[in-house]
Amino acid sequence: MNASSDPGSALLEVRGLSKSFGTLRALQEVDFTLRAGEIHALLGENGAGKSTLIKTVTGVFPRDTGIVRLGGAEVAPRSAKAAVDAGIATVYQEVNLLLNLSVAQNLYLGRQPTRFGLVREAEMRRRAAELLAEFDLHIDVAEPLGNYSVAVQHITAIARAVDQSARVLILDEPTASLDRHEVEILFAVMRKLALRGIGVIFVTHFLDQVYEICDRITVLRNGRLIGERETAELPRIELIRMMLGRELAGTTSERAAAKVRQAGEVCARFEGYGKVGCVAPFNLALRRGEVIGLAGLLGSGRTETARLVFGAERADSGSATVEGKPVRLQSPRDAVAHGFGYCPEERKTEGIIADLTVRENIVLALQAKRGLTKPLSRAEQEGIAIRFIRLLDIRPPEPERPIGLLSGGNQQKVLLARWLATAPRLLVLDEPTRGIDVGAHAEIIRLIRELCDDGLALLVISSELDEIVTYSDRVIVLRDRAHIDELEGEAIDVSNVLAAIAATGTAGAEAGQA
Amino acid sequence: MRGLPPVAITAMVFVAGFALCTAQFPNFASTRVAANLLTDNAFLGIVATGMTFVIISGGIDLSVGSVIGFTTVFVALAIERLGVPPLVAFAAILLLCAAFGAAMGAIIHVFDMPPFIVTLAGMFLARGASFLMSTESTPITAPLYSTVSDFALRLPGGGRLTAIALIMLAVVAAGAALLHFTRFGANVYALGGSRATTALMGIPVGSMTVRIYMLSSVLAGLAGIVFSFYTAAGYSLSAVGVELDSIAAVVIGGTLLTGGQGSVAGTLLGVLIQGLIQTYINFDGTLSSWWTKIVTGILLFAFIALQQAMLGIASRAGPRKAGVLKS
Amino acid sequence: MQRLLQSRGLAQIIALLVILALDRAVSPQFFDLRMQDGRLFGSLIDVLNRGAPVALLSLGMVLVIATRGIDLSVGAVMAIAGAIAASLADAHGMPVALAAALGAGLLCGLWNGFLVAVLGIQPIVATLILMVAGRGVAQLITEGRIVTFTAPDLVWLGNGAVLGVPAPVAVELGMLVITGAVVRGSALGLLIEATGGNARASELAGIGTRAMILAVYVWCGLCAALAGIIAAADIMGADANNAGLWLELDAILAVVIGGTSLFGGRFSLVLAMVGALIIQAMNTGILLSGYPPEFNLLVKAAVVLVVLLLQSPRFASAGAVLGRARQ
Amino acid sequence: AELTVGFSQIGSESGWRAAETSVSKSEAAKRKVTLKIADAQQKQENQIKAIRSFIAQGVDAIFLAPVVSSGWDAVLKEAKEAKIPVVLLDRDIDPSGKELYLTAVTSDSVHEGAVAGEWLAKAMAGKACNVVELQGTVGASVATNRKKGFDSVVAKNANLKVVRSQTGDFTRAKGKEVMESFIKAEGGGKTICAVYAHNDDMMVGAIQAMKEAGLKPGKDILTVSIDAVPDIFKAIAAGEANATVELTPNMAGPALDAIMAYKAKGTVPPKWIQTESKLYTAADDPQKIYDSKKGLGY
Ligand SMILES: Nc1ncnc2c1ncn2[C@@H]1O[C@H](COP(=O)(O)OP(=O)(O)OP(=O)(O)O)[C@@H](O)[C@H]1O
Ligand SMILES: Nc1ncnc2c1ncn2[C@@H]1O[C@H](COP(=O)(O)OP(=O)(O)OP(=O)(O)O)[C@@H](O)[C@H]1O
Ligand SMILES: [Mg+2]
Ligand SMILES: [Mg+2]
Repeated sequence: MNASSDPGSALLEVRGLSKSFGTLRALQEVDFTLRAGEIHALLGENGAGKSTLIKTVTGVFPRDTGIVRLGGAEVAPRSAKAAVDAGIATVYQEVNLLLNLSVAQNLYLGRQPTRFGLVREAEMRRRAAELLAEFDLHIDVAEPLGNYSVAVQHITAIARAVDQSARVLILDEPTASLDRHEVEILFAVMRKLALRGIGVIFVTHFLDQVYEICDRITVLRNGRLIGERETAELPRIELIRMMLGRELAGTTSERAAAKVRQAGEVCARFEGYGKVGCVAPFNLALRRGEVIGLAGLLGSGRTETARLVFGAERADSGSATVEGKPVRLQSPRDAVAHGFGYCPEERKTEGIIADLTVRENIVLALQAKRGLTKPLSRAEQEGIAIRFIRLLDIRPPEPERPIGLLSGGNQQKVLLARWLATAPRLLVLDEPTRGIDVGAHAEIIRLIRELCDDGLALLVISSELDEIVTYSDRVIVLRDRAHIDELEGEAIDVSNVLAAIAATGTAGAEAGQA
Repeated sequence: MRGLPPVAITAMVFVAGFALCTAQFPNFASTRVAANLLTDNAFLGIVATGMTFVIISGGIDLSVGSVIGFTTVFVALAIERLGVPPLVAFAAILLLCAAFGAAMGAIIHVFDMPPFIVTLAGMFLARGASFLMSTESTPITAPLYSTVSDFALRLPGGGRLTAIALIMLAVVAAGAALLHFTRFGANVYALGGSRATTALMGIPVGSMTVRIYMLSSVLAGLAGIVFSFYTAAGYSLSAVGVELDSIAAVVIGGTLLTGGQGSVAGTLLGVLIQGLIQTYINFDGTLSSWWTKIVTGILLFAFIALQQAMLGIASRAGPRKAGVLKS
Repeated sequence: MQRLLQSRGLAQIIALLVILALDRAVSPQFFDLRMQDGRLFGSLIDVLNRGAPVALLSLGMVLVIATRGIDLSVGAVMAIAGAIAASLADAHGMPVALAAALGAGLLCGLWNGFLVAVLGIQPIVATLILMVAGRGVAQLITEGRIVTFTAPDLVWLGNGAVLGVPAPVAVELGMLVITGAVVRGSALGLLIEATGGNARASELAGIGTRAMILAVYVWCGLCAALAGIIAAADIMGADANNAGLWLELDAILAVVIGGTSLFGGRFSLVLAMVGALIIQAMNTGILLSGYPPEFNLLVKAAVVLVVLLLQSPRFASAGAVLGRARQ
Repeated sequence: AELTVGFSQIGSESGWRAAETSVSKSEAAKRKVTLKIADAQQKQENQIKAIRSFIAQGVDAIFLAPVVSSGWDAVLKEAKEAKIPVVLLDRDIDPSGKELYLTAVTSDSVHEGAVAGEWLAKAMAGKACNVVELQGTVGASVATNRKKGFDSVVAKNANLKVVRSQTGDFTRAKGKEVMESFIKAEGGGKTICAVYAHNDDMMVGAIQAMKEAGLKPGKDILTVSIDAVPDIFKAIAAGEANATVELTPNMAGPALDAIMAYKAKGTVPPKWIQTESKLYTAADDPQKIYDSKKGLGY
């Protein structure tokens, strides 16, 4: 088990690393060894301490105890910059780069090519375009990064780190918002770097990806090291047991259609609904107890569809009815009043309110729905919060913790709880399982099923086709900001969805980047 | 380029305003008025340039007005009472200002305190220190002063492009180059985008913060020197409230107070728009003290509303960026 | 939560006690109290009494700041309300004067809220407009004079007493209770904190963020109007030129000393009040000390910095941070 | 031909200033002169801007009420080059600028302070007296000068002693607040024998503070202040104040006369037209003065 018994190849060694946040012991005596030229998976449940380990190693957080050796010499970087200077490049989990700067500036910030102290803008752009081309991304690098989708932003962050990585490259959940094609490209780049002798640490919740690319695996649980194994020698079931500390009940990837639900009546209907420059007019009927999946490439208009349905964008054509009555959805407030809910895709900027506690985040939508004059008492709030913390297994189970201090996966669960607390009739979930660990992933999918059984209508967006196929009763396929196809019942499977997406031939990834 | 559309809009607003003034007062459109606009607002243009950096980086500097006041008193006393050669006095005060700004930046960064409050304390401190030096207005009689104030490029039509106007234009040009074409400038924008992210990207946030406030204070000191040329005196109460004027100029110039966006050219336009409003009121000459305030407010509102409306139209005409929520 | 609140306010309470102790040191009779014409009399009462306008302002300001806004116009609104109350008091009686003054405050708040929430203008510029124009409006009402009045019930608001407690102090405490009841007794507090914490997310959670923003500016206008009425009642006259001049900065300072971040989110009404008291205790101490007035600003700067440094979470680890010379 | 005069006024920081503005307007109207008033909101830079814009507009003469004494040389030189005569109102500027203006219609604020001090010295007639002083805005030249004038008298009279001196910013509210703390600091006001305020507004506030502390202003504590605004006459009439030194708001009248004579006949006026600094006490029928001053825009 002690990999450092082969000292010649140990590139990055972490010994006895501990880190506490107040009373919370996020890391306890963790050891970790990265060899030169390997791709090493760092796995664990949400909140296991993966991101904390990374940030403590790179000096973003000061460590409590422990040592870090890089190539045999002890290092103690005190800031992200010092880590980069030492040869450790990192894509942090929550990093979105700087949306106000151009793509090129983001790639070269702090190391722009200069002449006489002036930045050589043209040269920088040329290099940026070349660098991104390696990732099969052909965009105008002079545009502000904020004009591009999350996927593009993530690739940019990765490209920057790859370009900087001298000895070690750390990627904290880089694939959470990438589609298959982009993941392929990323993996190719990672392999190339590993061949050059660079050590890569890879954090993900996609176990398939772990088995596809990683040489070895280190598992954390509750801030402790559980074990370090060769990937080839670790069966998947065993890995999951290491991560969760228990068996995972049932698997998630089989189609649940076996149990055919009878769809209820229509609870919300959209006719010719659309907005110029956003999504072409579409017809959509949502029935009680039915899950509708939206599938498509990045940028195909799924998020826009969700936002239109929820009133976050105002439709300029078509009509909407709820329970048969025509309604106007001018704002999210209207939508909430009609019993809609929406978990947005960008958790940090559009979902959580970082300073507020888990309790307050959970009751927020319910309170907004009830109105100002009917405040939930403290006891009611606590009751609701505790109920959902239990139901969704939010960790740590402390309602008074600011949500910003929770791990990403747990934040996602709190957002789900926020809407469940309003007992909605229609729930729109945009990438609900992004960044969520296997255990929680299974739970969320189980929840989605249960919610439907209780008569909720669901509209779910996910880039994971397996997942969509698993729970959807109907799948709507989008391309180029229009609804182009609809699959139902037995017709729903991954290859059919893929075929529909690619219906007019080679649209492929290029469509997403157009 | 970054920030260009708002600047173009601000420029159009300025031109429209100037045209309206000319329509009402025929001798408004003269080189004299135009040159006065530059000379009279020279010190404001210089501080506002520094303020642009601070605001784009997501901060604010309330101390600049007091620093100008302090500088005028310091320079006047050094030259008149102590007999220090003017240029030496200038060097000394600029160093002092640099240290002052660096201290504010360091406190902001190290103790993680809001810039608004730290620089507010700086404002009290600088003003208090100038009271301690002298509460009386001290005239400066050094020959350099009369040479500088006599120097001017004569323009056809009676306008005089004075030395201090030229200094201001040079500072604005240098500021624009620094902001838009150097690593330092890119880091300033980055800080305004997000401090935390900038730190994670390996930019030394602390030293950047120190340098930004240092720049602002040094430019305030330079503005103080220019102010002392303008009045040939040092006075502890000079430039009261200039911090608000310069913040307003920066913001009217299209820079977001939340940071991350803006330009020096816009700031210059913001300064000129404010100067235009004042000149208009002076030309009118019938306004009582209170109507002066009210009309200034109304014109400020008119400019901002016009700008807001044009920005709205511009963004509606342009391609819609998906997923961007208006807020 | 109970524990959290207490520990949150600890720094402020300690700062207040330390400043009161310093006051005692410069003025031995600081804690002496006696009754005078049915009214408590002593320096401690002065602190509460003189602090009333800023305390009232900070009650409104804290809500505005909690939504990530700022209101620079409160001083001007004070002047307007005072001017209206004073000009109507003798002719139309107290109820009309009071209603008109408060109504004006409400309108001012509505205007600010409209600019910020509906037109989307940045709060600092939006309220700068009223800061400039509002004082003009107030002077227009009084025509630059100090308008005096004798209506006894209005005068009572400044000089009267309730059970020995000076009326301004009673109003101040009453407003604290009312604001607390409105904000914490309804869901307003939570929704304001959410809006300030993340406006986009709050809107998507179904909160009418515009209505929230409008509401806080209106409340801020009301509080400012009340402060203006008390300031006028205190001197039995409306001094439109000077009433509330620069008090916006004191109010913002009080809010920040009270631990509310200028970046919005969590707020505390009580601690904002404590912040106002800290400022006034300092001012009263300066007046009692007998130092020449040239020192006032220096003392103020030092106290502000020290109080805020003590609160800084980084202060404890400052030594370590400095030692490591973090970037 | 009709004259156009540009008047760079300081602002409207006090009732006295408002009165000066409105008196100037009526004096100009009386003489059929067009008066363009630019209000500088208490800022020197705005006054300079205003003068420059008057030059650009080509007015016939410029009145300047300088907010400070220094810093006018450059802009006045421009006016001289443009051949526009300048008259200073209510305050003088540094001697270096003597050549640059036609005449100055001013009172002497050092003298005002001295008049106030002499009244107090006479009233005390050698008895020991602890004086508290309410200063104007720190740094304002009027405040500095009125302090200087008063201090010169105190220096000559060993029985007078200024025990406390703090700024009241020329306002009623601050005057009251500062007086409150003076009373507390001086044993409930028992050791104070007189208050000197740099303007009447602060004194009106101080009188309220004394009354609220159970003291009798005008009797327990003597008062002397400067400006002679109407409200202080009300207090004098009520026996709550003792003396005030007048600063006349009519500076523009003599200035206009001088300019019109200069324009019409080329008569060069004397370099300094000093206005009177008259002392008023209860002996001067304060009620009547109050009534006559009420309508002047104070
Ligand atoms: N800055 C912080 N302050 C306090 N607690 C923190 C902080 N950052 C993380 N934590 C806590 O430390 C624990 C570990 O979090 P970490 O982000 O390392 O988890 P993770 O393994 O990366 O999870 P995920 O897969 O969801 O990203 C969590 O319980 C989290 O709440
Ligand atoms: N690869 C890409 N290259 C360039 N632009 C892209 C790319 N992907 C998306 N975009 C742009 O980003 C914007 C946002 O797309 P958005 O993410 O909202 O679409 P989506 O269909 O919801 O996809 P997803 O939810 O999977 O991210 C779109 O305007 C699109 O044009
Ligand atoms: Mg993580
Ligand atoms: Mg999307």
